[in-house]
Amino acid sequence: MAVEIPKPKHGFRREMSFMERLYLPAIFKGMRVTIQHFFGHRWTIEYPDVIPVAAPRFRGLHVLKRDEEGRERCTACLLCMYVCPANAIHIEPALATPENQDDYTEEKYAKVFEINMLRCIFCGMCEEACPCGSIYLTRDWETSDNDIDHFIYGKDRLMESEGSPLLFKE
Amino acid sequence: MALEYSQESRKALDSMRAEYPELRSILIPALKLAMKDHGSLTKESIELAADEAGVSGAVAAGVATFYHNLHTGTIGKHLIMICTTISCQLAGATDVVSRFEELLGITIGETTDDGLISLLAVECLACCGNSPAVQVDYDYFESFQPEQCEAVVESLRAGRHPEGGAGVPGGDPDREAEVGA
Amino acid sequence: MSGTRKTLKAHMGEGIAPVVRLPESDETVTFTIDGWEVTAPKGSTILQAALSEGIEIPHFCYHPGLSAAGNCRMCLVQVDGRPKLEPSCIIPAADGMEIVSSAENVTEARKAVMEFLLLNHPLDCPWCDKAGECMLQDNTFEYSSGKTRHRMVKRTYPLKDFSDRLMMFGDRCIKCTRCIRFLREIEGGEEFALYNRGADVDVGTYLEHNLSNNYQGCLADVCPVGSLISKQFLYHSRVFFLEASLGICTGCSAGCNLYVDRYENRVARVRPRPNLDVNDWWMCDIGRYEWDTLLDNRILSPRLKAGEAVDGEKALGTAVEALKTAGDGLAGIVSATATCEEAFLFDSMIRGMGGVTAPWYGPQGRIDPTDKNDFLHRKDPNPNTLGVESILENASTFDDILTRIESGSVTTLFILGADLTDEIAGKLGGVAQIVTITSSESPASVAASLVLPGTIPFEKSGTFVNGDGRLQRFDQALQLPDDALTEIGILSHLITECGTGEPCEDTAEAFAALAGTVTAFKGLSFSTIPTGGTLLQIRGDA
Amino acid sequence: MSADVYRGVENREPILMTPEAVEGLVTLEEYRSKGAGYTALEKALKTMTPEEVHEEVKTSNLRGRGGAGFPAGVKWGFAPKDTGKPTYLVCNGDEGEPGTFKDRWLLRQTPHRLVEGVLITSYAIGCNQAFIYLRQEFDREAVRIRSAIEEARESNLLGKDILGSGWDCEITVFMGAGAYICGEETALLNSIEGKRGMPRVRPPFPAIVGLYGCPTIINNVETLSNIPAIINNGGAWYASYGTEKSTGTRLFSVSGRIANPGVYEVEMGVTWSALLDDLCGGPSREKPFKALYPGGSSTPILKASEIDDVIMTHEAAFELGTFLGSGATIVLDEDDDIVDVVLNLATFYKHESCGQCTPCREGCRWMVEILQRIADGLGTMDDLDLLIDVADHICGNTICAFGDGAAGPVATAVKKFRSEFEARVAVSTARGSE
Repeated sequence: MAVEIPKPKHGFRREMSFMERLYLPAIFKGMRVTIQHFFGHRWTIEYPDVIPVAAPRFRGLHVLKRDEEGRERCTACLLCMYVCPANAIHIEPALATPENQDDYTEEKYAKVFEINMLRCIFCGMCEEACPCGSIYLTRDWETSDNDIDHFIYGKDRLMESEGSPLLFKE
Repeated sequence: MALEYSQESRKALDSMRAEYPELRSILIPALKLAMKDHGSLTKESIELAADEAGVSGAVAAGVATFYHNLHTGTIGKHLIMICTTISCQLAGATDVVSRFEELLGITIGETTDDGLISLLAVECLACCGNSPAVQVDYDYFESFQPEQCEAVVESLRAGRHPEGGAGVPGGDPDREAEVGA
Repeated sequence: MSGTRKTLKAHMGEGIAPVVRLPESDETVTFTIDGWEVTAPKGSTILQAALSEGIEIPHFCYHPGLSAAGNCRMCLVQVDGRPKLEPSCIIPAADGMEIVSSAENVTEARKAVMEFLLLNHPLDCPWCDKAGECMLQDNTFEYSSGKTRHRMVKRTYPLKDFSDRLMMFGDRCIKCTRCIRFLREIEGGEEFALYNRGADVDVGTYLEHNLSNNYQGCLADVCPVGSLISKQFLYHSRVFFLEASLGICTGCSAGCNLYVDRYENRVARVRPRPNLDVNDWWMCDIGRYEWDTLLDNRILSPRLKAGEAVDGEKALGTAVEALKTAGDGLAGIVSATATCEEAFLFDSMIRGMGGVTAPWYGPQGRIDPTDKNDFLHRKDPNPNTLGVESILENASTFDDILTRIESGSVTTLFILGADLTDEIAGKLGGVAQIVTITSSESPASVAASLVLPGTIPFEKSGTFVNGDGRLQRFDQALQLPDDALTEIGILSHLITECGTGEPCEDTAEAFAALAGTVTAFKGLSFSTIPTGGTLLQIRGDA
Repeated sequence: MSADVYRGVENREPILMTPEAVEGLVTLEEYRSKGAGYTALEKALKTMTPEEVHEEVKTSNLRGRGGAGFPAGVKWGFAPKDTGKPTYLVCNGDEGEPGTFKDRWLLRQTPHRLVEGVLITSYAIGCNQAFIYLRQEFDREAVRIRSAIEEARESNLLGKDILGSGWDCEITVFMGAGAYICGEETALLNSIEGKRGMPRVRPPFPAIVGLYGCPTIINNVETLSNIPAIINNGGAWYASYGTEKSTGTRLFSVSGRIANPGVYEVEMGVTWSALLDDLCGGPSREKPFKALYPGGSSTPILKASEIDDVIMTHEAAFELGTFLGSGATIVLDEDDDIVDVVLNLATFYKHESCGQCTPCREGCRWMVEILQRIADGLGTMDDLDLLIDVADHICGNTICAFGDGAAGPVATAVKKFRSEFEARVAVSTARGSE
């Protein structure tokens, strides 16, 4: 048995009424919505006089964590570098010497750890890939600078300062 | 300075060479003689034995660390070896060990400061019938009681072989002196 | 039997069976593994037969190039319903044998072996250089239960430094003794041994001797885990970043087959590519670690005299001019390090313009007379001596050309790849035009009136004929900049401009021209040369 | 040797522990005058072909006394004769199995008998150089063997043209350096070759590729000491001792909680109680027997109740899931703590593992860790199952029998005396909940 399929009615256009052709009621209707927002919650803020607070799971600038004993967690496994879709991470690993071994959790450490914040898309995949709980994306988002070179963040800016409280727990 | 074998050991090694189809077989005797001549097996004495047996130093060291009677650590002039395996332990080897430790002031595996006596816990000495068994310089002391420890230590300190060992009854006393290799 | 065969994909890629040397025998045996029928020469072990057919039986201590030790106990299989599991690396295959490698008792035993191996293995895959090509990792993934019931402290060893090429992370060692067997059976020295016994077994040189042999890189290769690590590659990159291309070592005339592993258009390392006719599974340290001497004093742009830069178009024009005006005074020197195609194009260019070509085998001083031919390394430092010789069949000798230069009858000299000595370069004063195509500075480039930058072997493809007369192909590993030309590009341009031959777009076309002219290469084409190479009918120096 | 050694062959002449041997047949003169010295060698060399000697030993069905109990005559037959390489005989005197001390007795009391046995066997298998491997601790025994060899050489019983037969044979005494594993035959060969005493993989078997790559026959001291008597009296005479499959007599080394420990020669097929109660005088501490290791510490343990009427043969032991091994009987009584005993043995095996195969190397260490934990009162019930699991994973998965020897006794002890292990664990659980 053949089933009749209802056909869509293309090109149908209703003739507008007089009131509609005046447009005024529609304008007032729209203005009402706009004016309502004058009195509601204010969504914009006066940055930089007012610093907004990012959402708890906001992904901002990176931090490299230390462990409980103040050693760098990063073992320079290069997994973040591998997974980074924007190719923003550059790491040069090195073998720890007996003299500086105490600063690192393992015998391999990152001599150079750089993130190019201009390339970074803050996707957080480095954070996910990190097997050592070293790299985290903080809620800090202020990156603006006058010098383009400053957007390449080295270990000096990424590494959590020694003795600072652990911001995150694993 | 490179080490050398004593003349006696060299003679023993030379006569040994003919006994085996392959030179390498004299490695273990060579290590023992090196130990006899120069105390415990240091890197130099291992290499001495390695050259003798025509193997590399690494291989000789591998052999030296495998057999527990080839000592690579410090070792005393006299060895007191106490069997601590099951039959002897049941018969009270632990008491003998602690008595020796007390007398010598060292623990198992250590050597006295004067380098005279080493105290070793060893595995079954095939003397389970008359346990506990103690070997002093490879002479068996069977059914060894803690009370005997003092006499053994005293005679070793006095430079005598302690009495009461099994020795070899009826054996030639001159030949017995040769044991070791 | 239905279903798909389980192949050794972890290391070798889907469908590529690992290289196994089966015993030579006219008789064959046929047996089954999990119902699959396998035929192998008589005398093969079960594991050899299985691997050569691409059937995976997990293993650690077995290496196809070494004797079987049977100590890892990973390759245990059920043989003919015997009460105990048997190590497949030891048991010779016999006709009608029924091997079970997937039954529950076998997988159970493998899980147990994996658990034992991992008891004391550190969890340091994230920073271990072997991660990605580690047999322990692969077999753990495939065959372990994924859990451990061990609650005690792991055993540790200090880091060991054996030489400036090799170091050891003892914690990772699984005591398979592959390294010891490699040194004993292949290299011939016994620099490594096992120490102590039982759970304290350790591997090393013990007497704190440094390793001094020429095959230390192979030790890092044979290590199934990340215990022996090549210092050159230590923390250089991660293996899963690398892309491999097929290469040939240019260190000597042995022509060892290579994988050139690159990372972002840089060579990260070279490692041997198994070829049972040439280098088995091995390569020497000179080839492995000293390839970077190719990069020393690199010439990157054309120039007229030292320091007098010139742009490429103009440089090529000058070279064409030199060729056209040379007349009788034209001579060419081609190094035995050049590929067959380059040598052929160069020779046909010089001969087409009426000159003569001579081969250059490098100054005698470069060959260390104390250098012995060991099992891989050859005295002849040129990768393509036989190739160049067979292509320049009716050519002159170098001494002959030198005599002509000294008599002043050579006005234009073309040099391809040859470095010459200071002494010889000093004699070139009388030659009006010297055009050198080379990749690095040498007396020949200093003496040249025009230098055209050449490429290093990683930057081009081509063929070499090794000391046994085996023609082997290699692929381009690194990308050149868009405006750069390989030697073939330069020579092809010159030939076309001079009107003496057809242009060659790439190596394959150059090879086709070569195969059409030189007898020894007849009937071959670049794309069909097998990866293992093919023997040419020319004399070998073996 | 002390006097507490008894012979115990019921109603028949003992073969090895004759009264003269117990007194000592040390010198050649003693052996000749009191022990029918070298008559068997003379008989073999002068009246028999090697094949006849071999046949006689096959008839006797003499089984190896080293532990595996493999028929010696069959073993000799494995050595190929026409390889063009020399054949070697190795006498295994690396008696290291905890509880075994019979070989030491034989070496001390009857060194010449061993030399004679070695010579006859060498003649039978066509060997011109035999090795006697002794553990280093048998230093004084080596003196006896060496002097016996010297005496034999002086009397033309050894060396060139022995007794005018035109046959040469040399005996070399090789001293070990302290490794239990060298009692394993292929490890022993490696040790003679100056290598680490690590067992070799089989195939090839040592009978085909053995010492220095040549065919090699390896026999235990006791096995070879039986040969002279077999040749003198015939294989059928020897087979008349014991049962059909386990012929002859055996030396049992009895130790532990027993009134009269020592070496006993017992006809095969006698019950355990005849040995332990009648000959050895029962328990030493007036406590009933609890358990025993029937053939050395590497054989699975038996409960005292299991052996009531069981006879001592290889077959009967196999039915109980254990082995006669080297004939070393270690007896435990009710007061002995099985956990401590097993820990002691596991520590021994951990120390003696050669470290070659993965399961044995790692497993022995792990077992000690678990047992130590249990003994220290830190164990859990899961540890008991884990222990059995680890032991089972070692068993049968190693190159040599060491793995089985190390793991089997642990697993059986936990299975058979689980309540005692659980009691130890319960202590820790109770302590944990306090």
